[in-house]
Amino acid sequence: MVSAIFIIVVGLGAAFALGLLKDSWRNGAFALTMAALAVMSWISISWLGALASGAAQPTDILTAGVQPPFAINLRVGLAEAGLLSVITLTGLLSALYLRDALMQQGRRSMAVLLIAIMALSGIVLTRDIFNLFVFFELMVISTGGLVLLSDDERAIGAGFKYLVVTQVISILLLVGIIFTYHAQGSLNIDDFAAQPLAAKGAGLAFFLLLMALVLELKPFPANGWALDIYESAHPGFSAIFSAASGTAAVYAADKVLATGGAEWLPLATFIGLFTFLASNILALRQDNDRRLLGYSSVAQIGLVLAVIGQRDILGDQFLYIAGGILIAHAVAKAGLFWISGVITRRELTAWTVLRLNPPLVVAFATFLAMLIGLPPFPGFYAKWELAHHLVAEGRVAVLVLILIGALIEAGYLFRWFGLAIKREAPVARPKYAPGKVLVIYAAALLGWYAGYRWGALSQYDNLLQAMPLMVALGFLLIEGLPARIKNVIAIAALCVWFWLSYGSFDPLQMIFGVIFMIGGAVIFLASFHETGRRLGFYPPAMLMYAGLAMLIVAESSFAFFAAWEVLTIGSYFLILRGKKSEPHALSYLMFSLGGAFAILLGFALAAGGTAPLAIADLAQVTGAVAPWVFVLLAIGFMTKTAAIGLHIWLPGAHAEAEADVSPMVSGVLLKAGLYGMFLLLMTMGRQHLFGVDLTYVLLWIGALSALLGNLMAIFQEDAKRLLAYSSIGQMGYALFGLAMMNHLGWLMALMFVINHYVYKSLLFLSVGGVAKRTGTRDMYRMGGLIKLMPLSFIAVLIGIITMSGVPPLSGFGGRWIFYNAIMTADARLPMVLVFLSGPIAFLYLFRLIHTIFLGQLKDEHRQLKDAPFWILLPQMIYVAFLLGFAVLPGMALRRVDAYIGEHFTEQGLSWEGLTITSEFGYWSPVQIMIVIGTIFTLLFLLLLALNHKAQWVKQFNIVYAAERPFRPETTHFAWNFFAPYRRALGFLLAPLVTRFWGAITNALHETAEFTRKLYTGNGQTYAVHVLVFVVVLYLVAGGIS
Amino acid sequence: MRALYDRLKDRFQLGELTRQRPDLGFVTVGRDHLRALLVELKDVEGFTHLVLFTAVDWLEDGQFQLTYLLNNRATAQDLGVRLMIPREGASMDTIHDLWPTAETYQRELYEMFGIDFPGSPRVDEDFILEGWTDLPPNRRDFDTKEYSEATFAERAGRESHDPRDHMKQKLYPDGE
Amino acid sequence: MKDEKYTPLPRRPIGLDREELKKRTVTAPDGQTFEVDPIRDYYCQDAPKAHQRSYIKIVEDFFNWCRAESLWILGYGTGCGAIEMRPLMTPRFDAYRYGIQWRPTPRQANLLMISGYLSVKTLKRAIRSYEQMQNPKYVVGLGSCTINGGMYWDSYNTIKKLDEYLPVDLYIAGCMPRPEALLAGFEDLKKIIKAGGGEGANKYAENFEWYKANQKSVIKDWDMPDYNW
Amino acid sequence: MSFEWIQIPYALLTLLIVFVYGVFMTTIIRKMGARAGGRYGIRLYQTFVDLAKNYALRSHISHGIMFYLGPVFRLTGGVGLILFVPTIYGSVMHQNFAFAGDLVLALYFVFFGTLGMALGAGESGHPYSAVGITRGLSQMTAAELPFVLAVFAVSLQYQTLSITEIVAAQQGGFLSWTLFTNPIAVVAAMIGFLGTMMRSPFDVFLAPQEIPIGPPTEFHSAYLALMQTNRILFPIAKIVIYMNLFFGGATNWPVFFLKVFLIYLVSALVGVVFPRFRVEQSIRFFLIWGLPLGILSILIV
Amino acid sequence: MITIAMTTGFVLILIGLYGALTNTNILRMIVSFTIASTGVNVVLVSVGYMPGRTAPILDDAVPVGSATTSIIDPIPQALVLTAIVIGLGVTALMLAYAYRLFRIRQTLDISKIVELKW
Repeated sequence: MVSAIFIIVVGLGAAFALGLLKDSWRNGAFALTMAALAVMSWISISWLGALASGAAQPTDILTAGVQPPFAINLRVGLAEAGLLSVITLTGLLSALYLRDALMQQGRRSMAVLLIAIMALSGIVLTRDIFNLFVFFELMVISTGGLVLLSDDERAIGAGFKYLVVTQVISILLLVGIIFTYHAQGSLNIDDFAAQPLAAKGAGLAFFLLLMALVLELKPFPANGWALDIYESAHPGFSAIFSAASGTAAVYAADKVLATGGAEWLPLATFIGLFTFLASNILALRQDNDRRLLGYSSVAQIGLVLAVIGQRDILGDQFLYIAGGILIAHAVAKAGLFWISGVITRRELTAWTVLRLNPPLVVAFATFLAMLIGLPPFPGFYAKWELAHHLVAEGRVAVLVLILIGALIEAGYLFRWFGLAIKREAPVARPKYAPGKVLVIYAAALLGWYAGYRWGALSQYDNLLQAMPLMVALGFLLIEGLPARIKNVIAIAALCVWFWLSYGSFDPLQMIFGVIFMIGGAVIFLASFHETGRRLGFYPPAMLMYAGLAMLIVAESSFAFFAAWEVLTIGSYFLILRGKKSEPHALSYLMFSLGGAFAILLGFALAAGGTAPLAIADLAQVTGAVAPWVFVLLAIGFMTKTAAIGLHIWLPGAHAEAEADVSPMVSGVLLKAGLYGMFLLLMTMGRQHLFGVDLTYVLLWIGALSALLGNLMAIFQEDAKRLLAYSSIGQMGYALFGLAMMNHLGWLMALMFVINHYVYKSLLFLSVGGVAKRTGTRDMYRMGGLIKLMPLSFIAVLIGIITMSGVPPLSGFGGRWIFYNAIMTADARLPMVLVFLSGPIAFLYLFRLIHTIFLGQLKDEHRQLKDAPFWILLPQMIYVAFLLGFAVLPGMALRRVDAYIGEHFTEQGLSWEGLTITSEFGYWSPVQIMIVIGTIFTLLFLLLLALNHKAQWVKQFNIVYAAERPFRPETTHFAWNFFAPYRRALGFLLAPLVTRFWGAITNALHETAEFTRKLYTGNGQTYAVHVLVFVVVLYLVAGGIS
Repeated sequence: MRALYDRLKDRFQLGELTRQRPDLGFVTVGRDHLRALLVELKDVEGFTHLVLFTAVDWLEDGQFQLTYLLNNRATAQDLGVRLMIPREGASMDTIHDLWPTAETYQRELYEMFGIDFPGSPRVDEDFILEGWTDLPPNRRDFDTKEYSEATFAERAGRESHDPRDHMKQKLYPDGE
Repeated sequence: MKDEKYTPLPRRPIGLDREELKKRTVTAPDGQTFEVDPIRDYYCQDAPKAHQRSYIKIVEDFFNWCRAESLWILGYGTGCGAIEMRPLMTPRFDAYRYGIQWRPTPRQANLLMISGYLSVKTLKRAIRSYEQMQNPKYVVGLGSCTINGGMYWDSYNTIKKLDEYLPVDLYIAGCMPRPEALLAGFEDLKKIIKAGGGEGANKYAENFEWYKANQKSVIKDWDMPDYNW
Repeated sequence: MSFEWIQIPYALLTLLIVFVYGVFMTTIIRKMGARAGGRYGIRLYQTFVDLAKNYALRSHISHGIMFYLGPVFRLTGGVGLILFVPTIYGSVMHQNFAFAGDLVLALYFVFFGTLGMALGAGESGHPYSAVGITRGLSQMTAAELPFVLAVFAVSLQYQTLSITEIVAAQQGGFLSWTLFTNPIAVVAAMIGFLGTMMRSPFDVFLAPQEIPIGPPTEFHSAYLALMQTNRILFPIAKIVIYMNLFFGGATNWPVFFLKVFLIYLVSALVGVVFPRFRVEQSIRFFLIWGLPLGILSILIV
Repeated sequence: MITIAMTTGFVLILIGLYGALTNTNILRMIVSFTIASTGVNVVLVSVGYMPGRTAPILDDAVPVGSATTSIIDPIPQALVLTAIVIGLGVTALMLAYAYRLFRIRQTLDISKIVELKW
């Protein structure tokens, strides 16, 4: 094992050696630099490997051969080795990335780079505070040199500002060091820990020392200089500045803080959280990619600092958590800066150019996911553990603030991703330097590897070994195949997975499993319509299905949460594919992540510690915390079912999605939220908060969703939006059924689950097929399509009859169960709303079929054909199923009825013979079908007998007050179809919820706009910020202690 | 009315004022001054309402007489502005920008008299007569009886009388 | 005395040449272009058929009785007779008690009342409404204008003999006939129908060419299919 | 209850009686309207003559499949509604096909005919039809509300959804009728009843003056005849439900005739007295007057 | 003595900082920072000073045996030396920056170099 000091030796030596080379011999110089960096990386990694596997023990390196404090000692432990690996690898990759700039500037720049990496490694290694100062100053000087690598002239100004501020910092640092020394009699960090700070002056000295180190972390608001550097420096260097420098500085702060004892931790927490939140808010207003990344870097380092502030409670998990966040940040941020280097323009929309190179998009997505802590990256595990530790120790406020910050961060990062994916891309594919691109891929791979390692280290299952996820990720590898082959594989994967796992399902899981997997496979049939390669469709789709698959079988809260996030991400990417779906996908993601964070908090509260929590154990949660767990989980699940108040993402997301994606995200995805609600209510049952029965609140929410969702649906001109709003209403019904907390209520909810999957998928597919043919989704632009698209018409007809609950189709079954269920429910007022919303559904459903298929056919549609075969095929399957299910609802519901009977003993249904009997009434689907069918047939025959010679006329052969129509457009009554209803009830449509969320985001943006004026760009102002920051914190800290 | 006439007479070179009633008068004006006069009457003198715009066929003189009848609601006065235009190639400036209703009158005159109003909206569209192909029917050289006999089927056995003679005959068969 | 010097002013194209009825080229959503011929594509072109009484006589008599006792008038007024018909609905005359009702749509009406003079323009609408009614259907002409032109005998724009253009079942003379005369006329019409004489629709279908020629000879801007279904 | 073949002729018999009675009722009500206006009114056999004439018209046109099927849907809705509800309490003959479903079936089957009719009218392509449909549907959704709430109140009151059992619970003197045991629900239901009877003041969607006759504008001859048949049957079917739920049902035909007549009379009397509401006015009427009563009725049960 | 030296040092630091934060001329700022770092150095030295002792140089005047009682704390001295060196480096770098800044911006006014902000 090579001593770690050789990292410094090699760096320094090579830097000096470079000075001896001829200036013109640049290739050689670069080779030397790379070699030195490679050696440094190898040493770091070999230490990391050895320490992680237990082959080596943490080692002290005594530089002068004597024990400290008489000489400087370096230390290599697991943490050091890991961070060294990050720093040296970043250096190595960045050097490769910077090749052109370095070759142009010559050996001096290479030497400076080596010095920088060496200094950063030194910061990590050293245990001596003055040595720390020296390495810091080396870092400053080398940073000052490397900033000049940039092509951007503004970098010189930024570099100078940096130097000004570092002068101030070094004054603080030196004064702090010397007085610490004075108080402790030692410069060795390990000695501080041994004897706690007693003297009063020592406190101030330590404060100054700590402040100097913290200031290196660019805390808000004393960080204007750093942002200017991020914005103007060469991205290759910015990667080092963000990933390596940040890492080293964090570790230095951690080292010193560790000695200061627990009383300093709240200060670190405060600074960290403040920086994390403020920087994320400020980043909202950025439109320069590098400056945005700068804000994000600052925020992430702040988060790490906040985590360091929790080290007193994290125990032996500290390294795992802080390291996870730090490494995720380092890899991601370095990768993002590197990507920004291959993009020529600086506004965020310039990233659209990535689309011409799909692997880079995958890398981009990888980095974003890592930053936000999505599975399966290290940040995800770290977030989970952190949450549980924080909750276990009662630091819920810290957790909430962290989650809010993370949500804001996800907001601007994914807004950026949306811009890059959806805005207009340049046509010409730019030439990327292969070296640079390779570096980016290397970073992405490292990210996945880190995810794998963290998964392996986790006390839970390694997500990257979960079969569904692996299959989904496998689709990334076969992305080059034609879409139809991939589609076959996707269908096969869903079916095989279902076949492998259905044996262990209970009836509830069975119903959801069939909908998720088999239902998903049926929807995939429609995807056969797409030809070509259809890039970027299958990985997200399969990711979503993987999440769903994992969700059903999840038994622990961790598995459930991981699956939840996986399906959220997959569906986000899927929704984002729609033509105009950029803002809607973003708001979907924001609500979903917000919901996911609520779930995380809820699970953490329920677990009450760090031990894994089985979902079934939710039932054991009692006491004051139980209702809060219920509330948080319910909110989380309701973001997916789009309960009113949390619904504003849904219409756009579902409407703008592609023809075959809409049924996936509506028919299938919404059920994930219901599945969660089922589990929640099944385990936790009724909970009371402030004396209010929470299921009663849910009852109201469900009823309001049903009413307002339906009401909004009837005023939509866009067919898919109409269906989307109707989904809100339908989910409201299901929620209402669940919240009734009785046998039939749940049965009705399940009936809705099945029915809604079928008819909403059916309708979305038909409408999607029609929209494909007509080229519009505005219903008033269609009309009279029944003769041209008879199969689509039949599909929609069956769909709306089912949905409106008109006998004899299966929707009526849902209504019948509903009536029986409410007979015993306690709450009667919310039922009024449900009663009101029922007929309203009829209005929009009729509008759907009328304005599209009936009325006047338009000129340009005269030669349309019916929807494509592959889009019709699943529709016909659904139609067949609906007809069958109408006659024999028992085939699905009987077993479920029995299963629910285990939870509610009262009030089952009797399934004897052809008649289904409840305590209150009875219902005989077969007989209804026969009676109605017979009457209908007889009357039809009568009409035929009277009227078989009818003259078939064309569309303008109508009585028109003795006049005649000239254009179908002016004869088709379709726009603002329910105008009288709007006059009577339009006041209910005031967009209060949209305004509410809009006000929140506006407020955040305004705050950011106002606050960022702090950063005047003047170096002196920045220096003043630093001083004021120190003084204010001193006062605050004094106040705290 | 007289005061109004005196105010405007010289500026617009009006012809004589003919007063049919205290509140109804007619003036004649040259084509050059017509538009200016109408604008003045509408915007300054308060004649805001175009009551009627019609024509009379002076076949023998080879002229059409146009009459713009304006109404002042505040003073309850009507003023007709008269104008002669040649019958051959009859054409007149449109005033639909002053009174949108004039558009309709102009369509009527176009169809019934064959007076053109270049620039008037929809002036060449069918107005009352759909598919009329003959002479404009309100021109006096159009013989409506001849046209009617040639075009519409008649029921045999119909007798037509001169109303005056017929009634005289009927009421006073003795010839007194 | 025709004015030789008059040159017709330009008119917009009329009849089947009018802008809205010309063939137009349309671009489908998928980018294909094709031609739409409004008259052919938007209107049924079939000629009317005569419907023979296919029932045995007693049934036909029963139906004729029903038809006679259930006269549904199209609420359509031309000329001054429209005013004379309104009192029939009032308590004073109350035509309902004779099985007479007004329907607002020709689809459901059986009886077309031409209640006064018919200008060419109105004739077009009357023909259209008549053709949109269902067989069997009846036409009654009111007043001397429909019989021989009445006071409009020399008008340039008014037809003088209704039965040239529509199969009239009954004329009620007068200028205008009073409501009492109308009631008497309805009773006469009922007798005609009950006797099996109300076959105007069949007459119209059988002599379709003749009626059309007559109609087109006065309607110069024929801009509809030959039969308005 | 289960099915036996003999029920088919029994049901047909019920249908026949209801049809004849319905023709008679329609005529009587129209005559009453005429008398209120000072007219003599139509003849007693007029409704039947009109119906026969329309069935016997010789020519027909069709705008498409749904146009053709619309009236069939409509009449199926009416006939089905009669057959799914027991007509005479305690009579084996006139239980019809009530074994197939309970009150909920009757409530929802009402929509069957409405939907089919609306589809048929829609395919005619006539804008007035579409205007009529939007008005009709808008008003119907609001009018159904107090009725549904009242129905729910009644089923809560008797703890059953079976119509037969609800009628059974009201036997034994007229004081045990819902009308007297739960008057608020009955008032709410009657407000809803006015709204669904297509009579003034809630007949704007037929609006013969403004838009010729609303949804059925294009329907004629046999189509119209089917719809007229439904207009004869459907109100009776609806009134039968009301009678069963709120007015103690009927144990024999004379009581049936009387009760149906009296209930029909309510809407006829209101109709001849009040002028017509616009659609949004009638929606507001139901929400302001019907809805609170409905809510009150389910709260106090 | 120590107090005077330390006070002097801190006063120098404050003067330096004041100068650096109020002068907009870059060169003046650099000079001010030099003053401040001098002050820091004085503070460093004064912390290590012990009255009546001599410099920590082991030569004839200070024998090794008595060194622990007769010399002042050598560590601050070493620190000062290092700090001076580093300060020199940083100052040189700042001057180099000032030179390049002037070349491209034709100004030494730091308040005008604000193109990067917000």
